[in-house]
Amino acid sequence: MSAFSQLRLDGVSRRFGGQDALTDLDLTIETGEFIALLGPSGCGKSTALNCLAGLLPLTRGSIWQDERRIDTLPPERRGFGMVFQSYALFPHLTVRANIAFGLRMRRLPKEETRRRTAEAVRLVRLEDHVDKLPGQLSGGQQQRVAIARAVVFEPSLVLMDEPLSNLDAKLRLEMRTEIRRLHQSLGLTTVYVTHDQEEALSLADRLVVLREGRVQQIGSPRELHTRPANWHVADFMGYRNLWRGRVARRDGSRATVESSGQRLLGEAVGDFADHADVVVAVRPEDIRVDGAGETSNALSATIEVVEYQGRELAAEARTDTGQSLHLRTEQRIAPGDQVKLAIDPQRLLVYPAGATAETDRLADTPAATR
Amino acid sequence: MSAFSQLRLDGVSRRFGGQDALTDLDLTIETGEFIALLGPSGCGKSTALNCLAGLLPLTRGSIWQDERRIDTLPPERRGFGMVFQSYALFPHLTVRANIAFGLRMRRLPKEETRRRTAEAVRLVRLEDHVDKLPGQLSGGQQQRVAIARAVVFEPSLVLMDEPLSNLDAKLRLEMRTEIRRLHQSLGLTTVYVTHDQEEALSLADRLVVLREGRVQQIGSPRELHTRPANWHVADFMGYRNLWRGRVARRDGSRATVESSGQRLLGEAVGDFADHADVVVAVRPEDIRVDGAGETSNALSATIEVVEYQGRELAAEARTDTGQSLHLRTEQRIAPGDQVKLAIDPQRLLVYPAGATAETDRLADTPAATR
Amino acid sequence: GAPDGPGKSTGDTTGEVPQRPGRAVTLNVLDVAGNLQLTQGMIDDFVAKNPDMISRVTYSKAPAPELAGKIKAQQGANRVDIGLVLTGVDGLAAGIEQGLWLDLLPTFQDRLGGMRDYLEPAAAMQKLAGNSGVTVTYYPSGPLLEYLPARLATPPTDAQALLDWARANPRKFQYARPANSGPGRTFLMGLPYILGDANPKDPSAGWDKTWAFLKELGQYVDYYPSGTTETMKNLANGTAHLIVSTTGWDINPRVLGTVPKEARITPIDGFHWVTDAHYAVLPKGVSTDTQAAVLALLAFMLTPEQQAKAYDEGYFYPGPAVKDVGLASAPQKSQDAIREFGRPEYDALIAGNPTEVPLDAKSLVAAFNRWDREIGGGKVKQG
Amino acid sequence: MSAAGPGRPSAHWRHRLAERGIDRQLILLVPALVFVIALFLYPFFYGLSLSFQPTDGGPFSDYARFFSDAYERGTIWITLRIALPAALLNVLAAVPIAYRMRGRFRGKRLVTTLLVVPITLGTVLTAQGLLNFLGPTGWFNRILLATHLVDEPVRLTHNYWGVFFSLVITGFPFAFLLVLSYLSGIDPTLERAAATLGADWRRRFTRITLPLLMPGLATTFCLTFVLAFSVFPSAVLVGNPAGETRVISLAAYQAAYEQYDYPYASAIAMIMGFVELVVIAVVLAARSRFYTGATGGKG
Amino acid sequence: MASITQAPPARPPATDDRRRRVTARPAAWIVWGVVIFFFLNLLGVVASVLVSSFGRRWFDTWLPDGYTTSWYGRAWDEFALLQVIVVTLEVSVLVVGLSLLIGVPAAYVLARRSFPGKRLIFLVFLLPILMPPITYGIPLATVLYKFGLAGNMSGVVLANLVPSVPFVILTMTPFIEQIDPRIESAARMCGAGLRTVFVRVLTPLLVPGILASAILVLVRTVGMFELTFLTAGPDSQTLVVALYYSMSASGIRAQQSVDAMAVIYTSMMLVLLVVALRYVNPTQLVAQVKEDPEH
Ligand SMILES: Nc1ncnc2c1ncn2[C@@H]1O[C@H](COP(=O)(O)OP(=O)(O)OP(=O)(O)O)[C@@H](O)[C@H]1O
Ligand SMILES: Nc1ncnc2c1ncn2[C@@H]1O[C@H](COP(=O)(O)OP(=O)(O)OP(=O)(O)O)[C@@H](O)[C@H]1O
Ligand SMILES: [Mg+2]
Ligand SMILES: [Mg+2]
Repeated sequence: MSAFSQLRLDGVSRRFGGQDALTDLDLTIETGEFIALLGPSGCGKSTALNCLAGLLPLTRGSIWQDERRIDTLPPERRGFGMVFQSYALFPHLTVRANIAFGLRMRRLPKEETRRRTAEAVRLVRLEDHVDKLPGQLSGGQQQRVAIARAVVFEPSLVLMDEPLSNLDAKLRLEMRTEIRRLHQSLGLTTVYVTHDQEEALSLADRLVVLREGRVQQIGSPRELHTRPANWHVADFMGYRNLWRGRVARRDGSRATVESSGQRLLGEAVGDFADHADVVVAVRPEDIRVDGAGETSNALSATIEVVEYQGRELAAEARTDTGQSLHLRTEQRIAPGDQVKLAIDPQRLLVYPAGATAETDRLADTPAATR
Repeated sequence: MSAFSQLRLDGVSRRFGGQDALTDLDLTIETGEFIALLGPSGCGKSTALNCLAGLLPLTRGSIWQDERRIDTLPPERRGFGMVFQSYALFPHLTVRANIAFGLRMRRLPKEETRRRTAEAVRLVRLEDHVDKLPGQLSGGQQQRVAIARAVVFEPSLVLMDEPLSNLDAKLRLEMRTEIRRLHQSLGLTTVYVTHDQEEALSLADRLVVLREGRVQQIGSPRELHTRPANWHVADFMGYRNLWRGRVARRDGSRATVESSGQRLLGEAVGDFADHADVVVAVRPEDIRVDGAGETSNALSATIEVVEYQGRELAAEARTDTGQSLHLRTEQRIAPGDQVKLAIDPQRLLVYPAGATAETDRLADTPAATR
Repeated sequence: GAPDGPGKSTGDTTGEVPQRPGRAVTLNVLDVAGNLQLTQGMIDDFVAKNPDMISRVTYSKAPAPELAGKIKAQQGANRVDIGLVLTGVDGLAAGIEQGLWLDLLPTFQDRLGGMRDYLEPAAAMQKLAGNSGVTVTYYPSGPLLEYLPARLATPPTDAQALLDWARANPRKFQYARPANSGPGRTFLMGLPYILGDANPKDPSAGWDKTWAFLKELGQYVDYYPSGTTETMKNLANGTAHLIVSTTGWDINPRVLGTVPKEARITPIDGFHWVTDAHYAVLPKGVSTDTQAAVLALLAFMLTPEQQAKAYDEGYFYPGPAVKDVGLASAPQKSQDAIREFGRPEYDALIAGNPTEVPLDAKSLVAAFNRWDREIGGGKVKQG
Repeated sequence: MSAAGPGRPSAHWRHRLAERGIDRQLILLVPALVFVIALFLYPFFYGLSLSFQPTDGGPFSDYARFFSDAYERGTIWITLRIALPAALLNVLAAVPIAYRMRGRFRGKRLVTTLLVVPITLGTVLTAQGLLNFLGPTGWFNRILLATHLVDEPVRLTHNYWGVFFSLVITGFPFAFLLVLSYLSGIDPTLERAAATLGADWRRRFTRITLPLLMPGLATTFCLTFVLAFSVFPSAVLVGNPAGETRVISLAAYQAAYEQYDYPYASAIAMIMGFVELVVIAVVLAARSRFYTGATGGKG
Repeated sequence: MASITQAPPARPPATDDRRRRVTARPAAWIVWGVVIFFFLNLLGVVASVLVSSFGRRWFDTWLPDGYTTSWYGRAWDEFALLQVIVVTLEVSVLVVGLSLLIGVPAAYVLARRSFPGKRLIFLVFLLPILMPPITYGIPLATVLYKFGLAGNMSGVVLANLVPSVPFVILTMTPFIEQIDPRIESAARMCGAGLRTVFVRVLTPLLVPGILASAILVLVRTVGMFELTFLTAGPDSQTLVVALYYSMSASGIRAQQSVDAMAVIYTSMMLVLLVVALRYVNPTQLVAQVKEDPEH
């Protein structure tokens, strides 16, 4: 219940019947931080969160709240709040009773329970709905009840497991702002699980990217956005263009890559030597269509599919060497257009390829074969 | 089964036990067109689609395929293909048998059935999975089977009811491109239902926006994006900043609006006179932060919440007059910053307010109170 | 197997039986013969007069075949809670064979003075009971044939005529499965006397004519209902024109309205009454207090005043097991019923025809079994 | 449960068990397990062992006795002859009716409620009612006679048909409600999808609904069969217990409570259970050949 | 879908609706015909008993000669029905209570957890429902008698528990599965211990399931003939068994009083049923598929 200055996960691991769901998670959470656990489905995000909450026993490792070991405590004695994906409201209790539940469990005086519940209700702006049952609320309202219920007893840590994934796009956007606002105003330490990179970027102070139960990268949103640690993370962070190549020359942080008969210059990320197999990653919005005058990283291509996206267009193009790529532009283009594309070498990241089996799917049409 | 040159919906209406789910839908669909039905939940999109498919009898109106009236035909004799939101794959049949089902029903020769099934499988790139049952496939693969099944018998019209809404964000993006590609390569006439404006914009040639069973606007993506017909549509199309005001002066297509003590100049859309109650709509990305030198539509505000979104930041700001607004910018701003905002009068749309009850929710904090 | 159960005894079961119970007992009466209809009034009367002996009495009924199993199980568990069993010959005999009953005679002969006044055939029935049972009600039973004059003017009166009539009127003659039916059973046991079989007491070897007769008769019988009531209903509604009956089954259903009042009976030439009686028995293992109470109760039941209640509504006509109990001493309700529905000719029939005790239990089960297989089961192939 | 054993020092045995799903919560299962062992498994095996300890002869002599006596052996056939057609009819009749009623319509609740009524009648009232109603002078025969459909009452009681009807009356509603719930477990959009693919209602039914319903039908059949197979009171009350409806439970009952031959009764009971399980096993084996996964409905 | 009826709309209705109804007619007719035939016969069966129980005497006629209620009094006295009904209720309540106490926790574990041997345990729980009652009833009664537990109320209760507990487990499992385990997790995260979760969260949510299952067990117990029959003693007969005896035990009794007793029995069951239907959907009486009102 008491606040802490640091929460330390130390080699936290969890197996399910011989299968590792989470392996050696080391993470230190400072008070007031907003941490997002990010990763594709099945990567172990929920497992990590549940281990932290105490809902799942650890297979290995330990969790420390300052100098106190807490992984042996049952969930109800850790004093953390949690928001669930499907809200998990108590359907038989009113909104008020739902929110007050945690306070009741702590046997606070009636008066205080009432006061703090009312406060939480105000915080999430549900004053008009306190006497309704959850079933009578819309998704967004339910989500707010869930948040209020988790924060009302001022937990030392709030855990959120994909709290927005059941909402529709518009509401998701609104609730996202709401959560950010709550975090800022209450100064809650938060661990937030999501598979939506945009959500993670926009909310968190620090992101933890998981893949197959292992941490891939921990860093600020900007670090993750601009410099993913490996091509898997890049894939996940919106680098839709991924293709295989071979290093022609590596020169410090610069690498020249040979890919389907083209030479591309990019930023080297990670260890690899000359002639190594690599994966090249580029964001659609980093491919420029007005590349006529460029000399390096220029590609000529034909536009194949165009999607209107408001100010911008998203397009799929095929280079003359047969490579398919995704791009975004504000220029007016149409299917069939011949265009000259260019990529800023700063924005073209080159990663070591890793195991062949994994890069196999990166054929000429990045990421679309799955 | 035969292709048509025009499909005409003429006053199509459907009631459910006294409640109008769809009222007087008039729409003409040309061969090869990709039409999106767009609208919030419960607006009658699925009802319209089901009426078209023959799965729901009409209460009023008629449907004509060129000169042939088809609303009296049962679904199996209309020859339309349909993709369902939850895929509705036959769980007891293999992928191959699912895809071949429509051909079997048409009693095509075995050889042709095999050939065309194989072709469709190739089209959706499921060659490795033809002998699996749907339960053994991932969501995206199931979605592909559903699409292949609907297009394999070359239907004269393909209907899709939120086919992507069960997929996660990344997959949704991929499948969207896939559908667009299929549409372009097969030249299928398509009616596509979605509540995701981005999806509709990026896929469709023409959008039909519904609200409470009635058509609000029919137009191209650009028309809808830049000039929604009323503020409901604007709300739905991503104009996150909506606030009430009163017309100070209307001057042709220009209108000066008084709102919380500020004067704003904007484009008038629809009929209203001086002193009328209006609603002002602005997209977050149309609010500029570097508005220091501007004279008209300049607002000074304080940044409250900031979300990182890669190249851009999304922020919530509060004007000195207390109005809260959403904006997007590439500039580096932080909570607490004092900024000068500006809105291009071309991009600020002014709509008649309509019934009071509806505008009530548009207080000072647009769209966030719900 | 399981270890022997502990069970708990309901008091001393073996010691000296006092004249009066030490304290009032609760008496559970199990009736497997339908006897309570005749004797419940007597028992209630006794309980009302002697609350210091029996504080509460419960009655339950069960089909006879279950009796032995039930008692045996309770005795095995060493907790017998049935204090008095009212049974017919079948249940009595099954219990004797398994050694379930307490020997009341001659130990308590002196407490049951009424036994000295048994009617002659009732005394013969008492002999069947050995030392275990006490005859409480008696009737000469049958076999008789019953018909409605409106549907059948002249009934057959001898065995051959019966056969001929059945042949001429297929499906119109009925009797119920003997194992489930008193009249059916009486008919079965009475036939050897009518047909002059070699040994009427030995169904396996001495009943050749009977079995042949039944088999032939069976060809004209549509089916054998599983209870007498059904045959009565069929007689009443005209499905059957001729059924098998007994004195009690003749009178009582007409009183109850199951059968029209006009129904008539006829004996078959040369028939012997196959008598029937109900017995009171005490299972081994009941407490001495209960024994004492039941003995007092039985003595009470054998007094002529109480015996007169056995006239009932003709259910077990006449009913009393002891001599010189006139209808006049019966309750008014009985008198009225029997005056209206009774038959004066019974006195002559009872006086003028020999009486026979029924088969012993073993032979009876054998007879039932053979009947089930050869006569009743035979219907399967035909049907 | 105490499979701790040596392992990596960090892996506490509790963790290792928890990993396999074993922890303190399983204690909640104990009362039920104790109960089922004490009151079902133990008596069952007691009966089984009793059946091998006949009053005379070798361990199998009671079984031999049963199978060598045509009258006894025949009870198996008699029981199957009643139970199989009754269960089959109940299930098959339930399908089209449930298929009609799976949608929502006014009065559906009334109809389903009415269908529950027979479950409450109990065997005895059903028997009594059948005797009254279908008897030679019951209303049913009266109507037939009055409309000159027959010249003589049809006999429908105290024979095979009486038992059969009583099984239909008690079994059909049960089967119907089960089939209905299985049917509503099938996602209705599957049929709609089939319709848009060109299948008429017949083929929608045979190609989509029926295959998906098959496992449910098999289960329903098993459950109705169990009910029908253990028919006992009605075989006595409306049947012909000496002849064509001398079902196997009656034989077991007579052995136990008329002949007091518990070993023999146990043997018959075991044979009865075995025959029933064989039928169920056959049906379930057939069932496993169908698709048994999720059918996407509200099931 | 096609069966939605509605007020006539303003414009002429689409011809389509009517046409399709016509084509669906023959099949519908047959089906409805069969249903109606079934119900008519059912009605006949029930009514003939009911009429007969009030009939003074009823021979070869459409209806009885006269009417009387005296058979009820007769049946009441003759079969000591008051005691029988009391026993029936006592037995049912005990069976329901015990089977819920034993069954619900087990159902919870079986619904929520996976552990080695779960399938086997499930099968063991299924067997008493799959086996004919006579098959295990005869050995069970023998064993119970051996331990002195049969021939009285405890025997009847124990024997009736054998199918009831598995039944509770089977009916409760889907109800428990329907409750999102995250709701329990949420309660624990709010600081509720295991016991509190059970009392404050699970139990209220399971009330419909518990009610449904309790009523089903009640109906089944009141109607369970074989097991009660095999284990009942003189003072522990339930109504069905008394009814059976009234039909099959020796002695002459008027058909009508048996009918009256049957009517009493059925009315009791009907009352239970009416109560049950307030809480559960008819289909739930045999299968626990939650009906979704939206589709
Ligand atoms: N109770 C369980 N039993 C067995 N395996 C499990 C269990 N829970 C999770 N797993 C497995 O552990 C891995 C991680 O699961 P987890 O739920 O943590 O993923 P996630 O990252 O939360 O995915 P999602 O985004 O789909 O929620 C998966 O491979 C999953 O199959
Ligand atoms: N079978 C039905 N019975 C009664 N009302 C219905 C039925 N189907 C739809 N409605 C009602 O008709 C209206 C339109 O429903 P429809 O399903 O077409 O909406 P939708 O636009 O597809 O919404 P969503 O995005 O949620 O799928 C809603 O108000 C809905 O409640
Ligand atoms: Mg998860
Ligand atoms: Mg919809």
